[in-house]
Amino acid sequence: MLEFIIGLYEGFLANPAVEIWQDPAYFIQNVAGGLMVGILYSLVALGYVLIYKASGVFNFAQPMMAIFATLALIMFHDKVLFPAIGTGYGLTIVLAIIGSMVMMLILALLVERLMLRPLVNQPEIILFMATIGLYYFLEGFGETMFNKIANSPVPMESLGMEIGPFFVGGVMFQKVDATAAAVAAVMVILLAVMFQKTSVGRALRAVADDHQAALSVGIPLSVMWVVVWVVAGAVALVSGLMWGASAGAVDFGMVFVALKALPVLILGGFTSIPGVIIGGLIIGVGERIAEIYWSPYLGDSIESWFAYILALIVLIYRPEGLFGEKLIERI
Amino acid sequence: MNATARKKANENAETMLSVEHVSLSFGGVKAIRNVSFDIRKGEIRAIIGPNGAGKTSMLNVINGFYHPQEGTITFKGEKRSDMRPHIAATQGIARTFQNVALFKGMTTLDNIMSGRTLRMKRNMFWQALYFGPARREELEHREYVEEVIDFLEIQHIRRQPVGKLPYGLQKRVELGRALAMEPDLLLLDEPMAGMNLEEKEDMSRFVIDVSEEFGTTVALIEHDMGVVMDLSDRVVVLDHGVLIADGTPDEVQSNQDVIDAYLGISH
Amino acid sequence: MFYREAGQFKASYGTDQAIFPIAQDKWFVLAVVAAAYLVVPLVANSYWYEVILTPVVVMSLSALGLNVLTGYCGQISLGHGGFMAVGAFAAFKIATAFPELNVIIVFLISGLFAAFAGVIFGIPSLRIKGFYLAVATLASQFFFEWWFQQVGWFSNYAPSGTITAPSQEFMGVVISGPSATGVVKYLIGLTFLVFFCIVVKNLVRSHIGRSWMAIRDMDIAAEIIGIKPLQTKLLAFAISSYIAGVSGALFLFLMRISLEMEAFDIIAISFPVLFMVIVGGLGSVMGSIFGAVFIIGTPVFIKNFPELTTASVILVLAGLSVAWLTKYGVWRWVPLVIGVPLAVFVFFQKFASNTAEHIVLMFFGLSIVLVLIFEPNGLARLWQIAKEKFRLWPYPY
Amino acid sequence: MNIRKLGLRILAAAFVAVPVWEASVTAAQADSIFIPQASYRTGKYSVNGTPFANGFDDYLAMLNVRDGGIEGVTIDTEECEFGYVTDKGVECYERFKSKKPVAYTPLSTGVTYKLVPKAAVDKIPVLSSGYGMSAAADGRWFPWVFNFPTSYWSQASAFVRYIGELEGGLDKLKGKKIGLIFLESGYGREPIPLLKKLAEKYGYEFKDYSVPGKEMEKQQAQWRKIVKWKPDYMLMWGWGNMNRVAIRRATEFGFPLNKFIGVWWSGADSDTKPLGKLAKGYRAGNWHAPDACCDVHKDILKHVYDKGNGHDKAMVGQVLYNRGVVTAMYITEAVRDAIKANGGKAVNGEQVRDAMEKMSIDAARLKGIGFEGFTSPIKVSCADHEGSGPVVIQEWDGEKWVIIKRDVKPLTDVVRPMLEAAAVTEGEKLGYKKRDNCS
Repeated sequence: MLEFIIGLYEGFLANPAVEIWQDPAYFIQNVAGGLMVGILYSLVALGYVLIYKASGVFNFAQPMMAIFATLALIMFHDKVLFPAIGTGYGLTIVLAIIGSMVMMLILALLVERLMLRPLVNQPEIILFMATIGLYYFLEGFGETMFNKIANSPVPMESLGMEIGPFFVGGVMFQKVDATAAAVAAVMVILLAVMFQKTSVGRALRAVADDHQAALSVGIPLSVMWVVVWVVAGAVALVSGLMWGASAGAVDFGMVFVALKALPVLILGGFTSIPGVIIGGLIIGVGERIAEIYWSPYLGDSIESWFAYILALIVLIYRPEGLFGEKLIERI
Repeated sequence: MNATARKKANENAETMLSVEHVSLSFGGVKAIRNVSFDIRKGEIRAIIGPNGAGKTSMLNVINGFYHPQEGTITFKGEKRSDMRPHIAATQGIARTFQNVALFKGMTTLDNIMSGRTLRMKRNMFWQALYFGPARREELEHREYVEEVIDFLEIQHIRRQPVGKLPYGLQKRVELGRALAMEPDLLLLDEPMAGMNLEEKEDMSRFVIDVSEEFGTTVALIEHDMGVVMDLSDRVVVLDHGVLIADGTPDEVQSNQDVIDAYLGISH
Repeated sequence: MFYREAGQFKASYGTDQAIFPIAQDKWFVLAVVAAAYLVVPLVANSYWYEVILTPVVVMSLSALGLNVLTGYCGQISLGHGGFMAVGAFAAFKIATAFPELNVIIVFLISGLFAAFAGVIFGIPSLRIKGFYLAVATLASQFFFEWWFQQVGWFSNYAPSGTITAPSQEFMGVVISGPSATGVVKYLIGLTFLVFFCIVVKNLVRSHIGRSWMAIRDMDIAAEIIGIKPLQTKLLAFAISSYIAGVSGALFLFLMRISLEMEAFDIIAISFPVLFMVIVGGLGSVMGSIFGAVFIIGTPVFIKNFPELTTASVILVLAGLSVAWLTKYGVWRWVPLVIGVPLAVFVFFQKFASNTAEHIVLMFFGLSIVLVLIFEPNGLARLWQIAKEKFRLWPYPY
Repeated sequence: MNIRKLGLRILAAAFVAVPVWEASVTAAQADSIFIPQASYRTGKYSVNGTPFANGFDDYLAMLNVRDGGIEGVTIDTEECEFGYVTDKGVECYERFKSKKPVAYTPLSTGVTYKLVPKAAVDKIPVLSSGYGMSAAADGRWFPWVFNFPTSYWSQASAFVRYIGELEGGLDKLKGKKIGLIFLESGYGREPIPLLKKLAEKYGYEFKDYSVPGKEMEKQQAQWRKIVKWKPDYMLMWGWGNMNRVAIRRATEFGFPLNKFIGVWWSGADSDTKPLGKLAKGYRAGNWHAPDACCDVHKDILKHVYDKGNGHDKAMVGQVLYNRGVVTAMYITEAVRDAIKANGGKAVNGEQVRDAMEKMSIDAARLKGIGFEGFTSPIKVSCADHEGSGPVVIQEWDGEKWVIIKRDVKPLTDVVRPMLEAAAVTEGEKLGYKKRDNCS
């Protein structure tokens, strides 16, 4: 028993501390790397938050939307990669982005009309299940449509992105990651401005608070839903592009990244945009540090579950997440 | 037994519950400030006051749902300042809610049967087999529940899911669930809110019958002053979390503070 | 005609509290169970055993377990695959450590380990609710996935981490392992399913089940009538994971024979089982079985008849459009004029295998959305409505 | 009875009729042989599965057009999509079973494990070329399962031999560091015991780094650790997009790609093509040509694509396309042997199995069937179902795969005893007895 406790102490505290002390540069490298991955998590989680805020739907199909939007962009833009098949349309990048967004708009319209509207006032779990249905549908539909271009690289040059490392004070960063961080920052600022300053944003906040009340003051609920699904589609496109750039190509395996966005989501609180950013950074750094310093004691690849346990422990202390609104139970 | 006779009988009855110097606040908002009163065994005690007076908060404190920052509550001689609702239930406190808090997915019968949970002892292995003692126990309790159903005259909705019942019936089912617990103290939070005259009369009758037939002590919150004056033995008046009057209906009715509070004269 | 309850009077509360208060229901269910035992083994071939019957039986049991937790106690769980894995690996370890122990007993014991795991991971449910809890249950899923892969002891140090159900004979019949026949495996699974259906049905009509449903419908009110939230939820977690554990053991011993941890993946198990519960009907024992039949059966059906399915969907869509376009006079028939030849054309196509699979995915997704839209209470509710109709037949009301 | 009810009844009847219908189809086709194809053109590994399925199907189609089948017996084939999901793979096997297939290629390790016990009962030989259960190499324990030309263990040992050659001899491995990055799964863990054993023998240091299936897209933590350890060589047992991301991370973290060698499931066009020049220098194992090198490709183009059939011309000659072709060739050659041995009629699974056990394809025969320069000769025996074939090392030159080293032989002296020991364990798990008619 004593040995076990000593083992715990050494494995979790003493050895990592010694290691960090001996090689602080390595520690800083890892923290920086974790932050970069965290930003990417936040981008994915952002899409969930938007839709949940405005329609109370936990949209499980968000990652599929990301893949869908990104592959659509590649399909519209690319013509060099598969000339023999002639899939690509070879449009300029701006037109390709517009094309991709038009597809997301059509998707949003269809989802609103055929799925959300008939399911209005159903419990959240039912809506959640419906989005899993949507997930399967998009998977089948997307695979039929983009069969030939799955696993294509993101058009980096057209988007003005570069590959390669750069150094800040001896710490190595990847240019792709830095771009992603910058884009994420811009997205968050844009969304904050949109929510706080525009009339659409005010309407969305009203809808988020109470569907019925929003309807009664004349806010067109269905229009708002379409708007928010399109905005979420834009976030999906950006996150898909960033992950694709980081991983080298876009393919259907990317849905697993989205599973990691879930602990980010509950850590930050389902409804808070700053929450998911902070949550993403915490998860990104936390799981990296755990993987590097605790895996000698616990075993390899603890990062596959660490984020969830971390979120679980935080939730036990704050059941509504770090930034979520505290619910006062009334009877 | 008529009302006056009952009052006489109660005057010397022992105290069942006493609330002493209770204060409760949420963040900066003070819901209850230094309130003390008592409830005697067998009486019908009303708690009245304008909206936001802290009546429901008071009931929540009594059955352990809210934890007061100051003060103590003594129930059947046991003093406590902090407890969980299910412990209050084991001690014999039952209640109903302002907005009906029934189990919407279950039938009337199951809702009332669920009031018997505390009295059912057979463990899950017997239950899994539904055999022998477990079955016998279930049937015994069913019999009691049927008595409650008969008493409340809701036989016809026995098998219906309560979510689909009209409001008045839901209130009755909720009362039934509380009665099924065979409580010593029954807390009723606006049992007649939103009812028409006929339903109110029915409900008043049930409350009086509960008190007389089952001997249950009742504390109720009600807005309809007529009902309160007819039903209750003693009345507590709260306003902005402060106790402003405590006494028989007649005493309270003539209290100047009470009249001011109801007419909205600022202090 | 035959479905009338008139004339059946209950003389005691005992008969009124029976599982099937209506005699026809009882006889119907008994007939179905008898057919499952007697008729199915006479007609089924190995395709049916391997692809439909055994999976349906095992996954129904798993869905029944999740239904206890999610349907009756209202706690959403996405970590069901993790608890099944605990059962499977426990059964494997016990069966290889004590080869002479009857596997039926092994299955029942292995459930206890899963129940223990369920209780541990159920503790946070006291404070965490709704989706927060759903995501938190993923922690158990991913932790077990990692643990069973990482620790070689669980797979008896097989280099590939693959575990194989050992063979065992009982009264001259091979009841487990690679050489057990389809019919034996199916019958064992069916017996477990029937047994646990009865157990769960008995539990949910007792005070334990009422406590679960009370917690599900309104946890605050439940606490006020004296139900202890933590104990009630943990009991639900324990029983749910116990059944999950047993079904996990059956999954290994009857369905897969040999598997690695990936078989209990969230995509492979946890989501489909949640589907079964929701599509079948939350809070319904029968619903768990309906859900399993639907979720396992639909893709198999579409895969066997992709052209037929597509053609019928086109026809249905065309028909719906006609109804929808009533105000356009003669023009409303346009969808049908296009749809019928298209459907006929599609019917005589031969789809490529991957096209068929894409159709499976799309229709599967669509059918889930449709079921949710048209009957959010699940297939079990449809079954009840059908019974209602049949009871009144031939009168509409 | 209204139309809706009629429709429902027809559906119900059809559903019940599945097995009956399958059986009737079988009865109609007695004068051809049935080679089923499980394929995964969908799902998360579709990028890998599609070229393989194309190659397999094209080769069979070409044989039917060019030679009218095998020795005049028409090849009947059908694809079954399983999306790399084990349950669906089993469904495919059960669907095909009634049509009496002469051999079965499960195409996933999960399905292979599930089919190993079934194959013997149903008398269908299972060929898992380059994947599946290593222990099946011992034919004395697993008469119905084949994994020639080479098992994972043989391949891993060939990599060690190759690294030794690069360093100037196996004895120079002492003190070197060799790491393995692998997909956290049964498949990924497979080479670890062997590499550990060789580490003892040759004195190199060995460490492994697992990548869980859901973390494939990241891998930063693993590569951070790898770079810190500073290995001389890295091996990879990856699959799907893990390969691409691993190569990408290796470049990001500055690990030299020409010291990074992947298993043959980590060396496909789809792994490197999206990275283009970035992946230049990355190496991978293989057992056949990585390009449209040979006569068989010309025949496929001529007899299939030029007639407007076929799947996707751009894929002809890709690494996994060729793997599909070579796997199909193993089966058709075994069938050819079986037909010859049984007097030129359609054959059954049992006869094909016997032929597989005696299969020997030498250079001349390869040339005769258009596979000269495509793959190495192969010889299978009753005891040796693996063949211990040599491994080819290929390198990505920025645009295409080129072979840089041929005929790297496995370290059979170490591998074979381990394979035989594993066969005992695996065989006993299934309750098998060792055959003694293999001498």
